[in-house]
Amino acid sequence: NGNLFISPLIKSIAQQQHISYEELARIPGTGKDGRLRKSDLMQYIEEGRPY
Amino acid sequence: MSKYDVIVLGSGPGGYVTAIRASQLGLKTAVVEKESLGGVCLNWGCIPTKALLKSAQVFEYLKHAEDYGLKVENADKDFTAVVKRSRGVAEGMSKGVQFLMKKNKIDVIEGYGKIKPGKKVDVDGKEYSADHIIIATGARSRELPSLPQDGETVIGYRKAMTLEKQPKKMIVVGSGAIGVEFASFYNSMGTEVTIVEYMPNVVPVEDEDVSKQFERSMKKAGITVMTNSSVEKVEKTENGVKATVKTKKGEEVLEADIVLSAVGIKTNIENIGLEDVGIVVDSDKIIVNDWYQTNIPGYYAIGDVTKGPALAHVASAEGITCVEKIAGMHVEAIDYSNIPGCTYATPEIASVGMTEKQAKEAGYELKVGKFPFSASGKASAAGTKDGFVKVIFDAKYGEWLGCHMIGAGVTDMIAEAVLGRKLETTGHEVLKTIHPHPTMSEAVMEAVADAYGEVIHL
Amino acid sequence: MSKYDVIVLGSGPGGYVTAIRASQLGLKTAVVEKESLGGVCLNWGCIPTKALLKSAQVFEYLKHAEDYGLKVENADKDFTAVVKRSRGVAEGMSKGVQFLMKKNKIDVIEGYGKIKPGKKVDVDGKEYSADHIIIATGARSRELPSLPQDGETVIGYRKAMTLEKQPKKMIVVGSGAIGVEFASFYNSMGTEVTIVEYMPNVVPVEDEDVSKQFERSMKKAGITVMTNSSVEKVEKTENGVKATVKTKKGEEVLEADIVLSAVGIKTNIENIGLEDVGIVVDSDKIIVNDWYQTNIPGYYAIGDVTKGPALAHVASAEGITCVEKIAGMHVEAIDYSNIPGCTYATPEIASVGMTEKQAKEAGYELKVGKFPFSASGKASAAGTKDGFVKVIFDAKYGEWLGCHMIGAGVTDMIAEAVLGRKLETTGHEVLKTIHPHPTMSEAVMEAVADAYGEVIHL
Ligand SMILES: Cc1cc2nc3c(=O)[nH]c(=O)nc-3n(C[C@H](O)[C@H](O)[C@H](O)COP(=O)(O)OP(=O)(O)OC[C@H]3O[C@@H](n4cnc5c(N)ncnc54)[C@H](O)[C@@H]3O)c2cc1C
Ligand SMILES: Cc1cc2nc3c(=O)[nH]c(=O)nc-3n(C[C@H](O)[C@H](O)[C@H](O)COP(=O)(O)OP(=O)(O)OC[C@H]3O[C@@H](n4cnc5c(N)ncnc54)[C@H](O)[C@@H]3O)c2cc1C
Repeated sequence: NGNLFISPLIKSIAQQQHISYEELARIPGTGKDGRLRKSDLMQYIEEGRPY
Repeated sequence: MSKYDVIVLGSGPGGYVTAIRASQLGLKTAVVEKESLGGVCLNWGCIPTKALLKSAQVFEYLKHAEDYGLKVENADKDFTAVVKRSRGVAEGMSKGVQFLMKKNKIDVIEGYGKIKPGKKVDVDGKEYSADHIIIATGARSRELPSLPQDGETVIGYRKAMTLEKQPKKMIVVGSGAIGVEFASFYNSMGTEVTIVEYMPNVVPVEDEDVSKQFERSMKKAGITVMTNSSVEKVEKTENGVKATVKTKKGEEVLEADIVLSAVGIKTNIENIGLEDVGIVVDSDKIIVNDWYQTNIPGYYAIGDVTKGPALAHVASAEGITCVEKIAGMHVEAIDYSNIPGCTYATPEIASVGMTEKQAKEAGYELKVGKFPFSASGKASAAGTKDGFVKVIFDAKYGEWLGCHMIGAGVTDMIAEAVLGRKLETTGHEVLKTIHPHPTMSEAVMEAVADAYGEVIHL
Repeated sequence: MSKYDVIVLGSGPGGYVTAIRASQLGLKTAVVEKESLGGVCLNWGCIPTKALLKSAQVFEYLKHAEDYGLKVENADKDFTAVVKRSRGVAEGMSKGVQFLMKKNKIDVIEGYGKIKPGKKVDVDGKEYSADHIIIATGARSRELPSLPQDGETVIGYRKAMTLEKQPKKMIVVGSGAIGVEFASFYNSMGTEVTIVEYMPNVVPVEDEDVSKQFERSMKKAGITVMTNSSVEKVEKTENGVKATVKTKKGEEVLEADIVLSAVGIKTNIENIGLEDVGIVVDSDKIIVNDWYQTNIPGYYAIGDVTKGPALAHVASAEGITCVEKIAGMHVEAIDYSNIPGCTYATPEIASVGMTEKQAKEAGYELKVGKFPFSASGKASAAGTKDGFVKVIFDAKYGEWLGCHMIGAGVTDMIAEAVLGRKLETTGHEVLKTIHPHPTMSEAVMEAVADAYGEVIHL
């Protein structure tokens, strides 16, 4: 997931949850062209940050 | 027997849009329609009502011409001409769909369609087959047992937009979008209108602040509003009707020329072959998955006939999603939490996302902001100071949970919030998006600023 | 001598908004103003012109009442009342600023201000000092040497919005936003209007398609449009003026009651102490950096007096950015490529980002889409089918390079594009954002669909 677009909301969540850019890049995105969505990130956090 | 890739049953904004998209994607497509092309929306819904409401808006300008430094004498409406204009607009749109069908090489099969097992559709005895059959038969006005429609004294929306004579007194039962749009229209035309709403608030799906403001505006415009009330009984009298209304304070009897029943819709699922094919329904809606597939492979359903909000833009989006999936495209499922709803009364209402109450109930801690048009320069210049924009953010991450607008032109302003939410904005970006001055849209930016304690013009 | 954290020179939409934000951030703030609070925008610009244009819009409805099934007799304007209404709106807004100043505990210093070295401001002989001095003295109507304004036969915008008698014939020189807004207003009122524009296209900063459509609409409305033309000479006659216009085909002599010069603005930088302090200007604009700091520490400049588009919302945004930086906040610099511009004539124009020509010249490969309101259901219902939405995308990455709108209500619709661009959307997300039906805003979605070869209603 190299070509990562981070929406403002993702950025806000990541900052507060102390999730780095590198970590974000490992999360599979379900949006168009693999775009990371809030739901992907929230699910990832709920699952205990597996990646 | 003609064979298609896709047959769509019904040509409403669900059906005809689906057919066009299917054809664009290279699928051989037919659409079956028993009445006029365009469905409820173009012929008996969205479009003709907006034409009526435009006449009402212009009539309001005539009545208030002096406020703008203008002079008129004997401003009046010609009710028949107003209705005729609306019918003309609807006919024009329906012809437009006809043109689009031809242009996209879609076969229009006129007649009553019924699905059959083996992916077949019967239209008045003739059989057609297709790999994919999409049911888009829509809905009609719902009848309450206590309020049977006789089409004369108790009417549904079709009759309400084609009355030959303007009623002097009208009772509108139900204050959803359709009910209040008609109430607004007839009130502008000079009919004495009473709204009877079962719930504690008018436009009950909207945010409470919006409901309250809307009720105030309606009352100011001269409409009588009865909430927490229900029509128990309607009796014909010599000149009209006598309606018995149960209110919190007891029973009241109202007299009127006509009662408009606007209490929701009933899907068109009878007698279209669902049982033959074995398609599962749940309390009058066809059950589908994210891609609008029914339980029987090859059969799909979209629009009013399925769950989800009964709105034209939803029907269209569902149809597009359905055929893009059929065509093998990578598609995202529709996000039903991000669908705007609009009411085109005076004032207009537009909203998307959660109401404040819903957001609280969902457990969010909130940042709520509100900006009244009375503080807007553009609203002052235009003389449209009623209403406000209200925004709701999650205090923790800044997510834009909901946006609620009431006022002039807000139905064209809500798209900003829908796109912003789609793009997962936080309040910050909206606040730092430079909105043009002087516009009503500045109120969005200011409402966000208010939520963050940075509002300028309050 | 009073000492402040911030003194703002000038109370236009730059100055007063800056002062409010400064005060919100805990800074002790004063604003110096020699005339009415609110600057050009509230008193002589954005607001009063929009009030005039609203009267014009309503007057158009009166004239076309029959199209909506309505009847009027003797529809007429009362020119004096129209102007009076506009002045009333402006006064109301100026009072509003007064209220905001008080509410935010901002000192209003009345009088002519001049900056002095040592971070001081002199107001009619009294001295004030501050840690930060922000110059927001704005601009005035520019005078061409060939077109000196005598305030009677050759006038600027101030006079144009306060004429006591409506001219029968008027020449408007310059077809930027201000020029065409007045042309549109006076034409609606019944004045015979000729526009003289030096460039090949009217509203020359807009996309060419928009210019063309706008010219067509103006001509249809009865305005005479002369492009590639310039006024060489104006002579007073007994009843008005005789203007010599140079066109591509030679000279033409026009007669009129009055000439409105709307050829841009001239900044108010004279005699405010810039030279004393040593602040650098470049061709009449004060030079500033991203944070609106001049070359002299402690002195800032924002709004019309600096480079960048001379627009109220830009002035406000610059001021907010300037004081947030002063207050030590983390601020992003304003993105000048994402500022919407609006023209409130009939039809309205709104745009943001690059024109098609600019985008091509910048070397992009483009995907361009266009959706005319003639194909919009809402526009049909409302009787506002003139105009279109045009969108420009980078074919490679999908970036939304520009959005250009012309038609009814588009000034309230452009915010969607500004926010979308701010959030770095591609066409895909806009296309998949469900726009409410039936609205004018659907045209944005459809224009994007057109760019991607997926348009439904064309
Ligand atoms: C008064 C009113 C105002 C409204 N205003 C708005 C609005 O402003 N905005 C909005 O979004 N929504 C509005 N709606 C709702 C909107 O009209 C519907 O959501 C929309 O029309 C649903 O589209 P559809 O394609 O699912 O079905 P429909 O539009 O109901 O179309 C179904 C079509 O199928 C045909 N059909 C049914 N059965 C058969 C059969 N067996 N064989 C052949 N043809 C068949 C019907 O004749 C019809 O043409 C309004 C509705 C009403 C009643
Ligand atoms: C007819 C017209 C229509 C317009 N319409 C629009 C529109 O629709 N949208 C839009 O965005 N823009 C519009 N504009 C442009 C807009 O008005 C300006 O961009 C905006 O007013 C600039 O704000 P400002 O604060 O920089 O300066 P100004 O608004 O010019 O304010 C400067 C203030 O400083 C005061 N001042 C100047 N020198 C001194 C001094 N030495 N001491 C004390 N006070 C001083 C002046 O009296 C004035 O009040 C319009 C302009 C005109 C002329």
